[in-house]
Amino acid sequence: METQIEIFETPLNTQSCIEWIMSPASGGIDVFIGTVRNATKGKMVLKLEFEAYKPMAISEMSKITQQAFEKWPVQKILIHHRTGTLQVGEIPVIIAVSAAHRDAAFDACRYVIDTLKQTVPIWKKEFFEDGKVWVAAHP
Amino acid sequence: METQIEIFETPLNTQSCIEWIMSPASGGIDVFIGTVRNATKGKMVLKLEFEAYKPMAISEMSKITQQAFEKWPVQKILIHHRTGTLQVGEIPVIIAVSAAHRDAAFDACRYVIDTLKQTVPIWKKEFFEDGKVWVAAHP
Amino acid sequence: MELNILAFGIAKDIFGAPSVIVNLDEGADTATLKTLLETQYPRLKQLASYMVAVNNEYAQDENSISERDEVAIIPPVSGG
Amino acid sequence: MELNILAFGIAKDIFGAPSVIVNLDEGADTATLKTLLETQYPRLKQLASYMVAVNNEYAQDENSISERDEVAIIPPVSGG
Repeated sequence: METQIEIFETPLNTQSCIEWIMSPASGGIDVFIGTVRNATKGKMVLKLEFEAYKPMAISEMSKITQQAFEKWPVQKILIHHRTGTLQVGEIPVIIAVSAAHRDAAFDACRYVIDTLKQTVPIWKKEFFEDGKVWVAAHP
Repeated sequence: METQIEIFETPLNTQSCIEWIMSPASGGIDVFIGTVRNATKGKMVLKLEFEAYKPMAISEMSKITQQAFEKWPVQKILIHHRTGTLQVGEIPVIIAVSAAHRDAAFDACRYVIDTLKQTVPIWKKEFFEDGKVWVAAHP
Repeated sequence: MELNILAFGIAKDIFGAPSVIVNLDEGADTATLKTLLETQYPRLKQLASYMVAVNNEYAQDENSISERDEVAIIPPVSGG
Repeated sequence: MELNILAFGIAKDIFGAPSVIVNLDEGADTATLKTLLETQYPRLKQLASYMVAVNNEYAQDENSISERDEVAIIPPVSGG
Protein backbone atom coordinates (compact mmCIF):
# COMPACT_ATOMS: atom_id res chain seq x y z
CA MET A 1 0.00 0.00 0.00
CA GLU A 2 2.42 2.62 -1.24
CA THR A 3 1.45 6.04 -2.53
CA GLN A 4 3.20 8.78 -4.44
CA ILE A 5 1.21 12.02 -4.30
CA GLU A 6 2.75 15.14 -5.76
CA ILE A 7 1.87 18.54 -7.19
CA PHE A 8 4.28 19.88 -9.80
CA GLU A 9 4.70 23.25 -11.49
CA THR A 10 6.70 21.55 -14.26
CA PRO A 11 5.51 19.11 -16.96
CA LEU A 12 4.40 15.70 -15.70
CA ASN A 13 6.40 12.68 -16.81
CA THR A 14 4.32 9.63 -17.73
CA GLN A 15 7.35 7.38 -17.98
CA SER A 16 8.56 8.04 -14.45
CA CYS A 17 5.01 7.37 -13.18
CA ILE A 18 4.94 4.02 -14.96
CA GLU A 19 8.39 3.10 -13.68
CA TRP A 20 7.30 3.84 -10.13
CA ILE A 21 4.03 1.91 -10.35
CA MET A 22 5.38 -1.30 -11.91
CA SER A 23 6.31 -4.15 -9.59
CA PRO A 24 6.81 -7.92 -9.74
CA ALA A 25 3.76 -8.43 -7.51
CA SER A 26 1.45 -6.65 -9.96
CA GLY A 27 -0.51 -8.22 -12.76
CA GLY A 28 -2.45 -5.17 -13.89
CA ILE A 29 -1.80 -1.46 -13.97
CA ASP A 30 -4.31 1.18 -14.95
CA VAL A 31 -3.07 4.65 -15.82
CA PHE A 32 -5.34 7.62 -16.37
CA ILE A 33 -3.81 10.60 -18.16
CA GLY A 34 -5.81 13.82 -18.30
CA THR A 35 -4.87 16.04 -21.22
CA VAL A 36 -5.78 19.61 -22.14
CA ARG A 37 -8.39 19.38 -24.89
CA ASN A 38 -8.46 21.95 -27.67
CA ALA A 39 -12.16 22.69 -27.17
CA THR A 40 -14.84 22.88 -24.43
CA LYS A 41 -18.46 22.63 -25.55
CA GLY A 42 -17.40 23.46 -29.10
CA LYS A 43 -15.41 26.53 -28.10
CA MET A 44 -11.69 26.67 -28.89
CA VAL A 45 -9.46 26.57 -25.81
CA LEU A 46 -6.19 28.51 -25.94
CA LYS A 47 -4.66 27.40 -22.64
CA LEU A 48 -5.54 26.47 -19.07
CA GLU A 49 -4.33 27.66 -15.71
CA PHE A 50 -4.44 25.41 -12.66
CA GLU A 51 -4.19 26.72 -9.14
CA ALA A 52 -3.97 24.51 -6.04
CA TYR A 53 -4.38 25.03 -2.31
CA LYS A 54 -1.38 22.82 -2.05
CA PRO A 55 -1.26 21.46 1.54
CA MET A 56 -5.00 20.78 1.58
CA ALA A 57 -4.89 19.29 -1.94
CA ILE A 58 -2.16 16.85 -0.87
CA SER A 59 -4.17 15.99 2.25
CA GLU A 60 -7.39 15.39 0.26
CA MET A 61 -5.57 13.28 -2.34
CA SER A 62 -4.08 11.24 0.47
CA LYS A 63 -7.57 10.61 1.86
CA ILE A 64 -8.74 9.42 -1.54
CA THR A 65 -5.91 6.93 -1.82
CA GLN A 66 -6.65 5.59 1.67
CA GLN A 67 -10.32 5.15 0.69
CA ALA A 68 -9.23 3.31 -2.45
CA PHE A 69 -7.00 0.97 -0.43
CA GLU A 70 -9.96 0.20 1.83
CA LYS A 71 -12.30 -0.46 -1.09
CA TRP A 72 -10.09 -2.52 -3.43
CA PRO A 73 -7.12 -4.88 -3.17
CA VAL A 74 -4.68 -2.54 -4.89
CA GLN A 75 -0.96 -2.28 -4.28
CA LYS A 76 0.28 1.19 -5.24
CA ILE A 77 -1.45 4.44 -6.12
CA LEU A 78 0.21 7.43 -7.74
CA ILE A 79 -1.33 10.88 -8.21
CA HIS A 80 0.62 13.60 -9.97
CA HIS A 81 -1.13 16.92 -10.57
CA ARG A 82 0.22 19.91 -12.43
CA THR A 83 -0.32 23.59 -11.61
CA GLY A 84 0.38 26.76 -13.58
CA THR A 85 -0.21 27.43 -17.27
CA LEU A 86 -0.82 24.43 -19.55
CA GLN A 87 -1.04 24.47 -23.33
CA VAL A 88 -3.37 22.25 -25.37
CA GLY A 89 -2.09 18.68 -25.34
CA GLU A 90 -0.28 19.02 -22.01
CA ILE A 91 -1.04 16.81 -19.01
CA PRO A 92 -2.75 18.24 -15.89
CA VAL A 93 -3.06 14.91 -14.09
CA ILE A 94 -1.78 11.34 -14.04
CA ILE A 95 -3.31 8.62 -11.85
CA ALA A 96 -1.70 5.19 -11.79
CA VAL A 97 -2.85 2.15 -9.83
CA SER A 98 -1.32 -1.30 -9.62
CA ALA A 99 -2.98 -4.48 -8.41
CA ALA A 100 -2.58 -8.23 -8.60
CA HIS A 101 -5.71 -8.34 -10.78
CA ARG A 102 -6.89 -5.78 -13.29
CA ASP A 103 -10.47 -5.25 -12.07
CA ALA A 104 -9.26 -3.66 -8.83
CA ALA A 105 -6.80 -1.45 -10.72
CA PHE A 106 -9.52 -0.17 -13.09
CA ASP A 107 -12.07 0.41 -10.32
CA ALA A 108 -9.64 2.19 -8.02
CA CYS A 109 -8.13 4.35 -10.79
CA ARG A 110 -11.55 5.55 -11.84
CA TYR A 111 -12.57 6.17 -8.25
CA VAL A 112 -9.46 8.26 -7.63
CA ILE A 113 -9.94 10.56 -10.63
CA ASP A 114 -13.72 10.86 -10.10
CA THR A 115 -13.29 11.74 -6.44
CA LEU A 116 -10.32 14.03 -7.06
CA LYS A 117 -12.51 16.13 -9.35
CA GLN A 118 -15.11 16.43 -6.57
CA THR A 119 -13.07 17.09 -3.45
CA VAL A 120 -9.48 18.18 -4.12
CA PRO A 121 -8.96 21.97 -3.88
CA ILE A 122 -7.55 22.61 -7.34
CA TRP A 123 -9.08 25.09 -9.77
CA LYS A 124 -8.95 25.34 -13.53
CA LYS A 125 -9.32 28.55 -15.52
CA GLU A 126 -10.05 28.18 -19.22
CA PHE A 127 -8.75 30.80 -21.65
CA PHE A 128 -10.73 31.36 -24.86
CA GLU A 129 -10.20 33.88 -27.64
CA ASP A 130 -12.91 36.07 -26.12
CA GLY A 131 -12.21 35.70 -22.41
CA LYS A 132 -11.50 33.39 -19.54
CA VAL A 133 -13.54 31.55 -16.95
CA TRP A 134 -13.04 29.59 -13.72
CA VAL A 135 -14.55 26.17 -14.46
CA ALA A 136 -17.54 25.02 -12.36
CA ALA A 137 -17.70 28.31 -10.42
CA HIS A 138 -21.20 29.22 -11.56
CA PRO A 139 -24.35 27.13 -12.03
CA MET B 1 -11.25 6.51 -35.10
CA GLU B 2 -7.63 5.46 -35.50
CA THR B 3 -6.18 2.18 -34.33
CA GLN B 4 -2.70 0.81 -33.84
CA ILE B 5 -2.76 -2.97 -33.42
CA GLU B 6 0.53 -4.83 -33.28
CA ILE B 7 2.10 -8.03 -32.03
CA PHE B 8 5.77 -7.78 -31.10
CA GLU B 9 8.44 -10.35 -30.24
CA THR B 10 10.46 -7.60 -28.57
CA PRO B 11 9.73 -5.67 -25.33
CA LEU B 12 6.74 -3.34 -25.48
CA ASN B 13 7.37 0.38 -25.08
CA THR B 14 4.87 2.22 -22.90
CA GLN B 15 6.22 5.62 -23.84
CA SER B 16 5.74 5.17 -27.58
CA CYS B 17 2.17 3.97 -26.91
CA ILE B 18 1.43 7.10 -24.90
CA GLU B 19 3.00 9.34 -27.54
CA TRP B 20 0.82 7.75 -30.22
CA ILE B 21 -2.41 7.94 -28.22
CA MET B 22 -2.13 11.59 -27.13
CA SER B 23 -3.86 14.23 -29.23
CA PRO B 24 -5.14 17.81 -28.86
CA ALA B 25 -8.72 16.56 -29.31
CA SER B 26 -8.48 14.24 -26.29
CA GLY B 27 -9.33 15.08 -22.72
CA GLY B 28 -8.86 11.64 -21.19
CA ILE B 29 -6.61 8.69 -21.87
CA ASP B 30 -6.81 5.33 -20.17
CA VAL B 31 -3.88 2.98 -20.43
CA PHE B 32 -3.95 -0.62 -19.25
CA ILE B 33 -0.59 -2.32 -18.79
CA GLY B 34 -0.55 -6.04 -18.13
CA THR B 35 2.55 -7.21 -16.31
CA VAL B 36 3.95 -10.65 -15.52
CA ARG B 37 3.19 -11.31 -11.88
CA ASN B 38 5.67 -13.25 -9.73
CA ALA B 39 2.97 -15.66 -8.52
CA THR B 40 -0.24 -17.39 -9.64
CA LYS B 41 -2.54 -18.71 -6.92
CA GLY B 42 0.32 -18.52 -4.44
CA LYS B 43 2.76 -20.44 -6.65
CA MET B 44 5.98 -18.74 -7.74
CA VAL B 45 6.14 -18.01 -11.47
CA LEU B 46 9.56 -18.21 -13.14
CA LYS B 47 8.62 -16.93 -16.61
CA LEU B 48 5.84 -16.96 -19.19
CA GLU B 49 5.70 -17.85 -22.84
CA PHE B 50 3.12 -16.31 -25.16
CA GLU B 51 2.24 -17.80 -28.52
CA ALA B 52 -0.09 -16.13 -31.04
CA TYR B 53 -1.94 -17.23 -34.15
CA LYS B 54 -0.81 -13.93 -35.52
CA PRO B 55 -3.07 -13.13 -38.53
CA MET B 56 -6.21 -14.24 -36.70
CA ALA B 57 -5.12 -12.46 -33.51
CA ILE B 58 -4.70 -9.20 -35.42
CA SER B 59 -8.10 -9.75 -37.07
CA GLU B 60 -9.84 -10.45 -33.74
CA MET B 61 -8.20 -7.45 -32.07
CA SER B 62 -9.36 -5.31 -34.96
CA LYS B 63 -12.94 -6.55 -34.44
CA ILE B 64 -12.74 -5.62 -30.77
CA THR B 65 -11.62 -2.08 -31.56
CA GLN B 66 -14.46 -1.69 -34.07
CA GLN B 67 -16.95 -2.85 -31.43
CA ALA B 68 -15.49 -0.36 -28.97
CA PHE B 69 -15.85 2.48 -31.51
CA GLU B 70 -19.50 1.50 -31.97
CA LYS B 71 -20.18 1.36 -28.24
CA TRP B 72 -18.35 4.49 -26.99
CA PRO B 73 -17.31 7.89 -28.33
CA VAL B 74 -13.59 7.17 -28.29
CA GLN B 75 -10.96 8.58 -30.62
CA LYS B 76 -7.98 6.23 -30.82
CA ILE B 77 -7.38 2.69 -29.63
CA LEU B 78 -3.98 1.02 -29.37
CA ILE B 79 -3.33 -2.66 -28.67
CA HIS B 80 0.23 -3.93 -28.40
CA HIS B 81 0.73 -7.59 -27.46
CA ARG B 82 3.98 -9.37 -26.87
CA THR B 83 4.88 -12.95 -27.80
CA GLY B 84 7.79 -15.16 -26.81
CA THR B 85 9.41 -15.56 -23.41
CA LEU B 86 8.68 -12.94 -20.75
CA GLN B 87 10.31 -12.60 -17.35
CA VAL B 88 8.52 -11.47 -14.18
CA GLY B 89 7.82 -7.73 -14.38
CA GLU B 90 7.77 -7.63 -18.19
CA ILE B 91 4.75 -6.41 -20.14
CA PRO B 92 2.63 -8.83 -22.22
CA VAL B 93 0.02 -6.27 -23.24
CA ILE B 94 -0.67 -2.54 -23.43
CA ILE B 95 -4.11 -1.13 -24.26
CA ALA B 96 -4.51 2.63 -24.66
CA VAL B 97 -7.72 4.51 -25.44
CA SER B 98 -8.25 8.24 -25.93
CA ALA B 99 -11.53 10.10 -25.80
CA ALA B 100 -12.88 13.61 -25.35
CA HIS B 101 -14.23 12.54 -21.95
CA ARG B 102 -12.74 10.07 -19.53
CA ASP B 103 -15.76 7.79 -18.96
CA ALA B 104 -15.66 6.54 -22.55
CA ALA B 105 -11.91 5.97 -22.35
CA PHE B 106 -12.23 3.91 -19.15
CA ASP B 107 -15.20 1.87 -20.43
CA ALA B 108 -13.64 1.13 -23.80
CA CYS B 109 -10.21 0.26 -22.39
CA ARG B 110 -11.72 -2.23 -19.98
CA TYR B 111 -13.91 -3.69 -22.72
CA VAL B 112 -10.91 -4.17 -24.98
CA ILE B 113 -8.79 -6.04 -22.42
CA ASP B 114 -11.73 -8.11 -21.13
CA THR B 115 -12.76 -9.14 -24.66
CA LEU B 116 -9.17 -9.71 -25.79
CA LYS B 117 -8.77 -12.27 -23.04
CA GLN B 118 -11.90 -14.09 -24.26
CA THR B 119 -11.53 -14.11 -28.03
CA VAL B 120 -8.03 -13.33 -29.28
CA PRO B 121 -6.03 -16.45 -30.20
CA ILE B 122 -3.02 -15.94 -27.96
CA TRP B 123 -1.88 -18.51 -25.43
CA LYS B 124 0.12 -18.23 -22.25
CA LYS B 125 2.27 -20.96 -20.74
CA GLU B 126 3.32 -20.51 -17.13
CA PHE B 127 6.64 -21.92 -15.96
CA PHE B 128 6.94 -22.93 -12.31
CA GLU B 129 9.81 -24.57 -10.45
CA ASP B 130 8.06 -27.94 -10.76
CA GLY B 131 6.65 -27.75 -14.27
CA LYS B 132 4.76 -25.72 -16.82
CA VAL B 133 1.15 -25.36 -17.88
CA TRP B 134 -0.90 -23.80 -20.68
CA VAL B 135 -3.24 -21.41 -18.88
CA ALA B 136 -7.01 -22.02 -19.15
CA ALA B 137 -6.56 -25.22 -21.18
CA HIS B 138 -8.24 -27.51 -18.65
CA PRO B 139 -11.36 -27.03 -16.50
CA MET C 1 -10.34 38.30 16.61
CA GLU C 2 -8.70 39.19 13.34
CA LEU C 3 -8.77 36.28 10.91
CA ASN C 4 -6.76 36.00 7.72
CA ILE C 5 -8.91 34.26 5.09
CA LEU C 6 -7.15 32.59 2.16
CA ALA C 7 -8.89 32.69 -1.20
CA PHE C 8 -8.44 30.53 -4.29
CA GLY C 9 -9.82 30.37 -7.81
CA ILE C 10 -12.75 32.67 -8.40
CA ALA C 11 -12.88 33.60 -4.68
CA LYS C 12 -9.51 35.29 -5.15
CA ASP C 13 -11.00 37.31 -8.02
CA ILE C 14 -14.04 38.22 -5.90
CA PHE C 15 -11.88 39.35 -2.97
CA GLY C 16 -9.47 41.06 -5.34
CA ALA C 17 -6.62 39.51 -3.33
CA PRO C 18 -5.23 36.09 -2.34
CA SER C 19 -6.32 36.75 1.24
CA VAL C 20 -8.48 39.16 3.24
CA ILE C 21 -8.67 39.99 6.93
CA VAL C 22 -12.04 39.89 8.70
CA ASN C 23 -13.12 40.64 12.27
CA LEU C 24 -15.05 37.89 14.02
CA ASP C 25 -15.83 36.99 17.62
CA GLU C 26 -13.41 34.34 18.97
CA GLY C 27 -15.06 30.92 18.51
CA ALA C 28 -17.51 32.17 15.89
CA ASP C 29 -18.74 29.40 13.64
CA THR C 30 -18.26 28.86 9.92
CA ALA C 31 -21.82 29.95 9.13
CA THR C 32 -21.15 33.34 10.76
CA LEU C 33 -17.97 33.76 8.72
CA LYS C 34 -19.86 32.96 5.51
CA THR C 35 -22.58 35.47 6.31
CA LEU C 36 -20.00 38.17 7.04
CA LEU C 37 -18.08 37.48 3.81
CA GLU C 38 -21.28 37.41 1.74
CA THR C 39 -22.20 40.83 3.14
CA GLN C 40 -18.81 42.28 2.27
CA TYR C 41 -18.47 40.39 -1.05
CA PRO C 42 -21.99 39.80 -2.43
CA ARG C 43 -20.62 38.03 -5.55
CA LEU C 44 -19.78 35.06 -3.30
CA LYS C 45 -23.50 34.26 -3.23
CA GLN C 46 -23.51 33.89 -7.02
CA LEU C 47 -21.15 30.92 -6.87
CA ALA C 48 -22.57 27.49 -7.61
CA SER C 49 -21.49 26.70 -4.05
CA TYR C 50 -18.48 27.21 -1.86
CA MET C 51 -16.95 25.66 1.20
CA VAL C 52 -14.82 26.86 4.08
CA ALA C 53 -11.71 24.90 5.00
CA VAL C 54 -10.25 25.12 8.49
CA ASN C 55 -6.72 23.79 8.92
CA ASN C 56 -6.87 22.01 5.56
CA GLU C 57 -10.15 20.22 6.32
CA TYR C 58 -13.60 20.98 4.93
CA ALA C 59 -15.58 22.60 7.78
CA GLN C 60 -19.28 22.31 8.58
CA ASP C 61 -21.43 25.39 9.26
CA GLU C 62 -21.43 24.74 13.01
CA ASN C 63 -17.62 24.34 13.30
CA SER C 64 -16.15 27.09 15.45
CA ILE C 65 -13.04 28.94 14.38
CA SER C 66 -10.20 30.17 16.57
CA GLU C 67 -7.58 32.81 15.90
CA ARG C 68 -4.77 30.33 15.19
CA ASP C 69 -6.71 28.40 12.54
CA GLU C 70 -5.78 28.53 8.87
CA VAL C 71 -9.04 29.41 7.14
CA ALA C 72 -9.66 29.25 3.38
CA ILE C 73 -12.55 29.82 1.01
CA ILE C 74 -12.94 26.88 -1.37
CA PRO C 75 -15.04 27.67 -4.44
CA PRO C 76 -16.25 24.72 -6.57
CA VAL C 77 -13.17 22.66 -7.42
CA SER C 78 -12.25 21.77 -11.00
CA GLY C 79 -8.95 19.91 -10.91
CA GLY C 80 -8.02 16.82 -12.86
CA MET D 1 -9.31 -33.97 -49.48
CA GLU D 2 -6.11 -33.57 -47.50
CA LEU D 3 -6.36 -30.76 -45.00
CA ASN D 4 -3.47 -29.19 -43.13
CA ILE D 5 -4.62 -28.33 -39.63
CA LEU D 6 -2.66 -25.70 -37.69
CA ALA D 7 -2.32 -26.17 -33.95
CA PHE D 8 -1.51 -23.69 -31.19
CA GLY D 9 -0.95 -23.75 -27.46
CA ILE D 10 -1.81 -27.06 -25.84
CA ALA D 11 -3.24 -28.37 -29.14
CA LYS D 12 0.28 -28.27 -30.54
CA ASP D 13 1.45 -30.38 -27.59
CA ILE D 14 -1.41 -32.85 -28.11
CA PHE D 15 -0.68 -33.20 -31.83
CA GLY D 16 3.04 -33.31 -31.13
CA ALA D 17 3.51 -30.88 -34.05
CA PRO D 18 2.53 -27.36 -35.11
CA SER D 19 0.30 -28.87 -37.83
CA VAL D 20 -1.16 -32.23 -38.83
CA ILE D 21 -2.70 -33.49 -42.06
CA VAL D 22 -6.11 -35.16 -42.01
CA ASN D 23 -8.25 -36.75 -44.69
CA LEU D 24 -11.81 -35.43 -44.93
CA ASP D 25 -14.53 -35.46 -47.60
CA GLU D 26 -14.56 -32.19 -49.57
CA GLY D 27 -17.14 -29.89 -47.96
CA ALA D 28 -17.17 -31.77 -44.66
CA ASP D 29 -18.29 -29.64 -41.77
CA THR D 30 -16.39 -28.49 -38.70
CA ALA D 31 -18.20 -30.98 -36.45
CA THR D 32 -16.92 -33.86 -38.62
CA LEU D 33 -13.38 -32.51 -38.41
CA LYS D 34 -13.62 -32.28 -34.62
CA THR D 35 -14.90 -35.86 -34.35
CA LEU D 36 -12.07 -37.12 -36.54
CA LEU D 37 -9.42 -35.24 -34.56
CA GLU D 38 -10.86 -36.37 -31.22
CA THR D 39 -10.65 -39.98 -32.43
CA GLN D 40 -7.03 -39.60 -33.48
CA TYR D 41 -6.06 -37.38 -30.51
CA PRO D 42 -8.32 -38.31 -27.56
CA ARG D 43 -6.61 -35.76 -25.28
CA LEU D 44 -8.41 -33.02 -27.25
CA LYS D 45 -11.61 -34.04 -25.44
CA GLN D 46 -9.98 -33.25 -22.10
CA LEU D 47 -9.63 -29.57 -22.98
CA ALA D 48 -11.94 -27.10 -21.24
CA SER D 49 -13.18 -26.34 -24.74
CA TYR D 50 -11.70 -25.69 -28.15
CA MET D 51 -12.76 -23.98 -31.34
CA VAL D 52 -11.98 -24.42 -34.99
CA ALA D 53 -10.97 -21.38 -37.02
CA VAL D 54 -11.44 -21.33 -40.79
CA ASN D 55 -9.60 -18.59 -42.65
CA ASN D 56 -8.93 -16.68 -39.42
CA GLU D 57 -12.57 -16.70 -38.29
CA TYR D 58 -14.16 -18.79 -35.56
CA ALA D 59 -16.24 -21.48 -37.31
CA GLN D 60 -19.53 -23.03 -36.18
CA ASP D 61 -20.05 -26.82 -36.16
CA GLU D 62 -22.12 -26.68 -39.35
CA ASN D 63 -19.60 -24.63 -41.36
CA SER D 64 -18.26 -26.64 -44.29
CA ILE D 65 -14.56 -26.70 -45.07
CA SER D 66 -12.92 -26.73 -48.48
CA GLU D 67 -9.42 -27.78 -49.46
CA ARG D 68 -8.12 -24.23 -49.88
CA ASP D 69 -9.20 -23.09 -46.42
CA GLU D 70 -6.71 -22.32 -43.67
CA VAL D 71 -7.93 -24.37 -40.73
CA ALA D 72 -6.66 -24.07 -37.15
CA ILE D 73 -7.45 -25.61 -33.77
CA ILE D 74 -7.95 -22.91 -31.15
CA PRO D 75 -7.71 -24.18 -27.56
CA PRO D 76 -8.95 -21.88 -24.76
CA VAL D 77 -7.18 -18.58 -25.22
CA SER D 78 -5.19 -16.93 -22.43
CA GLY D 79 -3.64 -13.78 -23.85
CA GLY D 80 -3.41 -10.39 -22.20
